[in-house]
Amino acid sequence: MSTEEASATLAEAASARQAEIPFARVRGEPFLELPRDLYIPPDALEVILDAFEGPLDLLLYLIRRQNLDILDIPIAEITRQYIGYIEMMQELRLELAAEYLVMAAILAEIKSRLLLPRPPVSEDPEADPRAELVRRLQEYERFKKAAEDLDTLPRLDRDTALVSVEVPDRKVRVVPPEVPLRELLVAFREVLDRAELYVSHQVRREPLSVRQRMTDILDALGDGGFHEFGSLFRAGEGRLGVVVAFLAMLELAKAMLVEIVQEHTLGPIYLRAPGAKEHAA
Amino acid sequence: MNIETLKPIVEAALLASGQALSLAQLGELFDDAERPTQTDLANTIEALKSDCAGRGVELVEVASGFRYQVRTEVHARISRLWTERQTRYSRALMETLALIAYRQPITRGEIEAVRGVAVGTQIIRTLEEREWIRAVGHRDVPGRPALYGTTRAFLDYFGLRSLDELPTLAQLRDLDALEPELAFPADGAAVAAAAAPDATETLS
Amino acid sequence: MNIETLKPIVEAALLASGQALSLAQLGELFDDAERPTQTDLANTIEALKSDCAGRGVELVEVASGFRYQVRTEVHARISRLWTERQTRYSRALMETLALIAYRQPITRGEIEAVRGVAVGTQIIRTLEEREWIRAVGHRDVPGRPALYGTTRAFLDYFGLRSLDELPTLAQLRDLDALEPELAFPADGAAVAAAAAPDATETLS
Repeated sequence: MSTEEASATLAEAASARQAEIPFARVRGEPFLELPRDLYIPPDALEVILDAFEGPLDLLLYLIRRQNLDILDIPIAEITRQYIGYIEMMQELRLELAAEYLVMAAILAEIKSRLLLPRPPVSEDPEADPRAELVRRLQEYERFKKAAEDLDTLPRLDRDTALVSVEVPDRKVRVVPPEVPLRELLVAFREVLDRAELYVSHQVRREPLSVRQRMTDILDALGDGGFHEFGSLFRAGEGRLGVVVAFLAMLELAKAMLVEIVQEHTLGPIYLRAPGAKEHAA
Repeated sequence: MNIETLKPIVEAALLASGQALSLAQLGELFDDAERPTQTDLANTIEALKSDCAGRGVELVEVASGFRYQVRTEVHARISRLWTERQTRYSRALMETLALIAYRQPITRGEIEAVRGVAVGTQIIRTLEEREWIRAVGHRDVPGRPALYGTTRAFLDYFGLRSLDELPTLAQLRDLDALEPELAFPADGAAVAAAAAPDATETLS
Repeated sequence: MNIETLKPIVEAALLASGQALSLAQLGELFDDAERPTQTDLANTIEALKSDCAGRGVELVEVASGFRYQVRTEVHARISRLWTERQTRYSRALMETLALIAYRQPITRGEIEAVRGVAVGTQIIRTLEEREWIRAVGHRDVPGRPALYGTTRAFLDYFGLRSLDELPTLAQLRDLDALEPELAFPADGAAVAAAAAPDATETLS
């Protein structure tokens, strides 16, 4: 391929891929010191550089441009074209990604290995120096194609859009969080630790059944009326029920949360909320 | 452009824009050359309105234009779309609940005395709304502060038959050792009821 | 509940939610007592799909469920609604995305090895911001590079139900067919390179 061809090739590449950028735009003086017959405006070269996604992409272009099969790359020719292209870029002092130079070195190496006389018996399955390059080119090409395919899938924003309708008077239903019992216990332990109440309370077992009965009794007294002690437990609860209710009553009395009235010895005991007279409806 | 051609375009525009569109705004979707008249657009809207018969949405006119909206009748059926799950309760709330459970009947002031910080009204309200606590009386001191206790709903939620099934203070010290026996379900709540019978034996 | 009763509810739910809903999510709209079967819901969806014939929107299935969306033909007619939306992405970004989609989980280094050039941090960031990819782990090699995979949002965005629906990846041709160059004999040349099995053909 002559240099004119190369130049035409590159120009074509640039215009094909970046049609919106004018290829022939030249600023100021023409670059007469450029290689003979190889004038490409620097702007256009930058465009070409932008047009390729890297050395594999450029190589693929050079191969496809000549309708060559990847499996049948004329390494010598492709290397010549590729290196010519790279040198041109360097002469123009364009910022060239290092990967392009690495590829040039790889190509030169493959070419030199192909020119060397082959050992009489080669057991090396990778004997063809082109194999690795061909594998990489194929691998890159299939993902280049995959990217193009992906790009053609109908997608949101470009090809379709989500739709929605108004919901007048939208009411949000709030679901309260779930609480594992363990979380409650941990909270209690922490508050105890912090309050340093642990030690003093360790000594006696908390009579929680009494506490519960205290709550129940207070609840019953909420109506402001008198309640007979016998109504504070059920017969089915047995002696334990009576004892718990009695202890609860005494605890409440100690805390001045109930008033206890017994009109005569061994007579019925009545309870009511303190100050019920004043506050009862 | 006739109404049959306009219908899909106007329908899609109204559904996709996410807001009401006026006839003028609908007209701006088109190039000058093929812009339909206001009458054509109005007729298209009418046709689309009729198409909504029997469907879950309707096309209505509001101040800023036309929009699709969910029919009122259907709204109640789909209201669960907007369910907000609160993440978790604050530590202050959990401590308050724990103190009420273990120390009931107890006033807010007494909770604050143990915790060393104020208990927000919101915490008490949240616990009351959840029906886990209730005011069971008043302490006969100045201000007559409410005394709080836990409810049956509290026991049910945590899968307890009575408060006695809560671990003792001594057991609390070693919660981690307790856990395998208690077999607290990972997400607690209603499931705990199933585990409760076993737990009782250990605790009582 | 029969399909005719279900149709307005399912239609309104899909349109009101503004995003795809799965059959399970649709089922959750109902009380236990009247919850339709998955079959009933699927039949309702089919009926609603048919109802879209000739309209500006269609009902499609994507990874996270069913959604109404603007028909592609009509979308072009109403695109003036959104002047600012980004609809084009660079080749570098699309190639990176394709590699992540077909080869996940994959590291940035592995992507660079295939593409032959560095992958800019900005590209990964953009893909992550779009929530198309996410780091799914780390490869246990020096530096512990992140392994990337695609998300459900990626599938939804590209209108796919699963990775299986991605366009088929081109086959690698066997390097046995490598033509000799110069005086280089072809026997036994470069067989192994092709032997590396390509795992990506079957994406699950």
